[in-house]
Amino acid sequence: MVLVDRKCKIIHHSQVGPEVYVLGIDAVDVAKHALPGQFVMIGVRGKSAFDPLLRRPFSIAWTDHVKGMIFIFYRVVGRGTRLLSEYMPGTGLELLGPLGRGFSLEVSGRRILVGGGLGIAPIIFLYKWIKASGASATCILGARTGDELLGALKASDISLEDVIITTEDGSLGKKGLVTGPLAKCLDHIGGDATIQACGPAPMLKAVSNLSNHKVRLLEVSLESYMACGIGLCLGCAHKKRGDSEEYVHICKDGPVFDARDVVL
Amino acid sequence: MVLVDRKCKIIHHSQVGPEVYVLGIDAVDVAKHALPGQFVMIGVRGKSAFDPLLRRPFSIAWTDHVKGMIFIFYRVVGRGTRLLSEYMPGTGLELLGPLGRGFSLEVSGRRILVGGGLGIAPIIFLYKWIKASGASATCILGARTGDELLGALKASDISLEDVIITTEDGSLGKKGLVTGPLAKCLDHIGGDATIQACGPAPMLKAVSNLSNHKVRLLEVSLESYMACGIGLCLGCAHKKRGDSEEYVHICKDGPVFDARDVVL
Amino acid sequence: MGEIRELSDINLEVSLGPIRLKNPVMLASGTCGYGRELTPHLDLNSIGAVVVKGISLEPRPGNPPPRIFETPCGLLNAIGLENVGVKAFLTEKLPWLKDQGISTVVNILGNSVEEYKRLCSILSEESQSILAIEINVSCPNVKAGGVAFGRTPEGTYEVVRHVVEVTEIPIIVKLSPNVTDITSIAQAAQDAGAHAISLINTILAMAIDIEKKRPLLGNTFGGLSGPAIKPIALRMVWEAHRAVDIPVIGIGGISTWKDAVEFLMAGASAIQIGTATLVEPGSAKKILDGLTRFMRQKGYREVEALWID
Amino acid sequence: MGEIRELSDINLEVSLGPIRLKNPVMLASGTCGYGRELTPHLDLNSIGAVVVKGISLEPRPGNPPPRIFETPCGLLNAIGLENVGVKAFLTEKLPWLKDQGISTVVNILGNSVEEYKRLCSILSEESQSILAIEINVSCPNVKAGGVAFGRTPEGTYEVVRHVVEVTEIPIIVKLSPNVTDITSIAQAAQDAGAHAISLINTILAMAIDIEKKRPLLGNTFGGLSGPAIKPIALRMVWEAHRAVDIPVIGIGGISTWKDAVEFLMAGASAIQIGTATLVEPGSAKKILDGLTRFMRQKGYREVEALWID
Ligand SMILES: Cc1cc2nc3c(=O)[nH]c(=O)nc-3n(C[C@H](O)[C@H](O)[C@H](O)COP(=O)(O)OP(=O)(O)OC[C@H]3O[C@@H](n4cnc5c(N)ncnc54)[C@H](O)[C@@H]3O)c2cc1C
Ligand SMILES: Cc1cc2nc3c(=O)[nH]c(=O)nc-3n(C[C@H](O)[C@H](O)[C@H](O)COP(=O)(O)OP(=O)(O)OC[C@H]3O[C@@H](n4cnc5c(N)ncnc54)[C@H](O)[C@@H]3O)c2cc1C
Ligand SMILES: Cc1cc2nc3c(=O)[nH]c(=O)nc-3n(C[C@H](O)[C@H](O)[C@H](O)COP(=O)(O)O)c2cc1C
Ligand SMILES: Cc1cc2nc3c(=O)[nH]c(=O)nc-3n(C[C@H](O)[C@H](O)[C@H](O)COP(=O)(O)O)c2cc1C
Ligand code: FES
Ligand code: FES
Repeated sequence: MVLVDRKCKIIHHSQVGPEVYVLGIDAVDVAKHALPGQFVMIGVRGKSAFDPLLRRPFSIAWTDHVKGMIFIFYRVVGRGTRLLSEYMPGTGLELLGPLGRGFSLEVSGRRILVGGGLGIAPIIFLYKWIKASGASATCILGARTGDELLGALKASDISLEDVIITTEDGSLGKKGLVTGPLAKCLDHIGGDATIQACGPAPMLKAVSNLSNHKVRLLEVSLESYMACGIGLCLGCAHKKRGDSEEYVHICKDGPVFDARDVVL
Repeated sequence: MVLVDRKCKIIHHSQVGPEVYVLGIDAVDVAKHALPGQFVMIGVRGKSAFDPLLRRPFSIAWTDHVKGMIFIFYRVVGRGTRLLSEYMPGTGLELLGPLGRGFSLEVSGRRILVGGGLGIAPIIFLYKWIKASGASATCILGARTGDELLGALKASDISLEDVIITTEDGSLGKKGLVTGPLAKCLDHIGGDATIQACGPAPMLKAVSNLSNHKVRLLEVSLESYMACGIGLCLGCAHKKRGDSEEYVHICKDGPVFDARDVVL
Repeated sequence: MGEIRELSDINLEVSLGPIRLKNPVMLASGTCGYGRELTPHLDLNSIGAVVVKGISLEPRPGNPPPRIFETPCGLLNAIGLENVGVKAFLTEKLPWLKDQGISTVVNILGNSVEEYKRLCSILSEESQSILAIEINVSCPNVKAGGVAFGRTPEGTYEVVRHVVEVTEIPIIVKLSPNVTDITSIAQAAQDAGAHAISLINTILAMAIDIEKKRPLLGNTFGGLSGPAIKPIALRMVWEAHRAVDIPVIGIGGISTWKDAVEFLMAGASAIQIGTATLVEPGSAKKILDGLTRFMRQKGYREVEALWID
Repeated sequence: MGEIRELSDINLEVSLGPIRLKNPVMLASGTCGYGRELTPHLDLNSIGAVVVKGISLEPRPGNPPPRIFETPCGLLNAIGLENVGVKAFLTEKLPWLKDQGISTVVNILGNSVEEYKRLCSILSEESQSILAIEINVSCPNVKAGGVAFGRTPEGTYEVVRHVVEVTEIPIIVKLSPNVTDITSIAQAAQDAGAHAISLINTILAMAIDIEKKRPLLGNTFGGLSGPAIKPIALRMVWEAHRAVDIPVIGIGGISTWKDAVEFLMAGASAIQIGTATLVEPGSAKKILDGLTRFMRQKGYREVEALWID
């Protein structure tokens, strides 16, 4: 297991949509060992400041083995991501990763990937991985507006033709939510399919409701506040499915879970 | 009284010596109204961070009325100045100023200015002011090494010939402390001279000891930790001379004081 | 929640018992001088009230420097309650506040119950110009061997019971956070007849100068304020509000309008801005504006509608 | 002061009563798991000791999420003392620590004196592999209506007196900072026979989600840690050291070697690193290295030479 904790340089940093950025970081060993669904913890504070205190978790959106880089997509939502958006290429960021357990890579039967919002990041990584291995998958990506998706797809070199796109305002692809195309897909398949999904909680719940009993496996990537990202603090608890009061820890047991194991 | 509190842009930022920087800020109204010896409080933290919490006080080193800019010299000594040193031109900094009571501008008789370390900043402003008004003054500037002074003098457009320079290592000007040339000066003058000085506490004390009874007026610019810079917190207390336990407040009553009024 | 229904008829006025404020944003004692120093930066008539620097019977020189030091997201201070004394306050400071029509709360401190009583009697002569008296009970109680009145329910009760007897001016009791159980102190203040309580004062703390190998502040100990203490202050406000019926004024690390909303939701009826004013003198106005916008957008018609039950 | 006289013969070993540490840097409970999770980042044999996550008699699931939230320079947590229980600890966690030869301190918690006693008895079976037991007295005392043992001298005394009777393993009492007077609590621990005290545990605090209008943490209240609380913790360590004769372990917001030096100068004999490890898992080593360098440069030959008298 390779696990890096060091300062890594920003090589590429650009805005790809409203408040959405792509960040390319020089981290050859992370690039080499990262698996789809894994994440990194990134320090966002200035060199000699203590605030914001915690590192922020971001999914790896893809890696570039040749350049030895990893890429993440992020949206500016609060203090940390705002600070992050201001760093220039050349700046060093504290990087810890790759972390967590990613998506199942070998699956039998048909495969459907679903990503919503910034949840497209690990789905893009997974999709690229599958394609590179010569396999195939249906990939459904959703966003509120086309703006949010276009730049991200371009940056990650994914052709609009290869994926199914939905936008809430209909400005790109089909108007509506990812569950629309997903429902259609599910009508046409047998029970031996796998769905692998990442996105906001309501989306994951909807995907789970839709696919109930219709697929062999639904894997979902979850989020929670994290302090350490490596199993030290037990802060990232998420309720297990079942009657007993038990928790999984997203950073260590996940972030990707079999949907049957966790409450959505 | 003009008093600005707003975000102002960095126009110029460069290193002029070991850990010493010159910063040029776009602040036309401050430039217009600032007087030698006054200072500004500058916010050093990132946009959405709370740390470092307090603004930092810096003397105005000179102003440029045409460009509407003020300049400061600073040395990287801790967290705040380190952060400051990383900001690029174009960045906005919270600026509050001009603040405090500066040096006496009209003085009769001979005039000697003494600046040591980064205490050269307000002395340079004062020197430029005097020259611009057609008057004259002897200006003694000291530093540990020539490196520390050369860049600063160049940046502020002061000719090496016009001032007396001392360095502790002898790499520029006379080897030794500012008190060397000052003592010589004092030997040749009557009692109607004024000394105006800024520098580390031991230097001010030495200057005061030397000039005791020999000059009409010794003005010193003092430093202390400051929270507000405008008289709200009473944090910047400095002991008054005399037996009673009384304090002046450096930000409001100073930073420039008649040396007879304060304990050095 | 997410919906936006702009309201033009929101009411920002609050009543703290007999104390009426045009809005819930006040300036905390010791961080706004005697008001005047702030005028280039803030229209003092636009905010709820100004709590002036703590006043004692006699002028006090304050502590030897260093008096302040920055800590992570915090400010450590040991000003030592430097102030001009009540006489000079009444002749030199209050008239200006009165002329400007500024809602003025006078913060007071003493080393004995007697001192608090005398201060209140003296201030009563100007009861027309004083909106309320805020009792700082974090000061050393000379009789009790230097332990602050505010660190025991008994000490708090003792001071408050006596001052309410000698003045008609409404009394706010400012609580010390350096206690095991803030609720018992809050109750003591209420039982003794306080009209409102405000909390928190600074938290006892220190810093060490490792080069000089000695405490950094001239006074060894200081009080911690600023964003660092906000989560602690918020918890105490939440607890105190649930323990008493009198209004609670929330103080401690409020730097943004969001912080102000948190304190009001915790059960405060008003808030005070302290360290934020030192860092940015116009903070109070920004906070008031942000709070107003938030209440409009979310459809909160009055301040106490923000309370979490 | 300024002079530099590199020493090669400095002694970093410290004795906390019967507890010997190769150096004064320990990892704080709840921030280093059961040790193993940290091994990719830190050589656990290079530091003084590892204090494992608090252990109770039975496994505990912990609190509902959210359990953690960032505050200015601080971390708010309400993990709810999730742990595997003492049985699983002894069979699944301790053997690894023992195999590696890691100096292990076991942090324990209970809701009654009886629980603390039973825990200590059970741990005594492994007294060879346990350097010390650290008693977390910040837990609710079921008998005293939920008020933590550690918030009164009596409660503290009660727990400690009983546990020292049932075990030969040295006892460290970890003090709660949520008290009026830390010195009386420290003295109670000493009087009851504690071998050392450690402080501070987290400070009771909270945050509110203003969009949802409810407390942010699943548990309403949480404990504040991190750089924000350092000045408070330092003050309490200073006070406690001056109140007792037993060794003091300093905890609270230590993030840099300079912070560590401050605590040691305040009178701590050792320190624990908590939140800093969460932010940067290798922190303890950096702090130890910085401390060592500082002691060399300044000519401090042993840790307690740093104390300010
Ligand atoms: C495994 C994982 C992968 C993620 N991948 C991505 C990604 O690829 N792209 C992306 O834009 N975002 C991703 N997120 C969410 C991202 O971590 C948050 O948007 C980010 O932490 C917000 O930080 P902030 O300082 O801007 O927000 P603030 O709200 O100011 O942050 C305050 C605190 O809350 C935490 N926080 C706030 N929102 C979230 C959230 N949604 N999840 C976890 N912690 C949060 C922050 O980390 C911080 O500790 C991921 C989260 C997890 C757990
Ligand atoms: C009126 C005045 C004018 C000054 N002019 C200049 C100048 O022109 N150029 C220059 O380089 N420096 C000047 N200083 C000193 C400058 O303010 C400090 O070097 C700076 O604040 C250090 O900040 P820091 O965060 O890097 O240091 P840190 O040590 O990390 O700062 C911690 C805290 O201590 C305060 N502090 C530390 N050193 C000083 C100091 N010497 N004086 C006041 N506060 C201090 C900081 O402001 C901050 O609040 C001046 C100080 C005053 C009071
Ligand atoms: C420099 C300074 C001076 C203070 N002086 C007083 C005072 O005289 N009387 C008082 O009751 N509180 C005083 N306080 C406490 C503040 O009023 C306030 O309770 C505390 O700082 C917490 O709020 P904050 O975090 O917003 O600053 C002072 C605080 C600071 C920072
Ligand atoms: C996530 C988390 C979990 C903690 N769990 C425990 C615990 O189980 N037992 C205990 O005594 N202290 C626990 N603590 C308190 C720490 O050991 C330490 O006393 C406190 O965090 C202050 O130190 P710091 O500021 O360096 O983190 C925990 C702290 C954190 C942040
Ligand atoms: S984030 Fe710390 S255990 Fe998961
Ligand atoms: S710095 Fe606040 S009064 Fe001078």
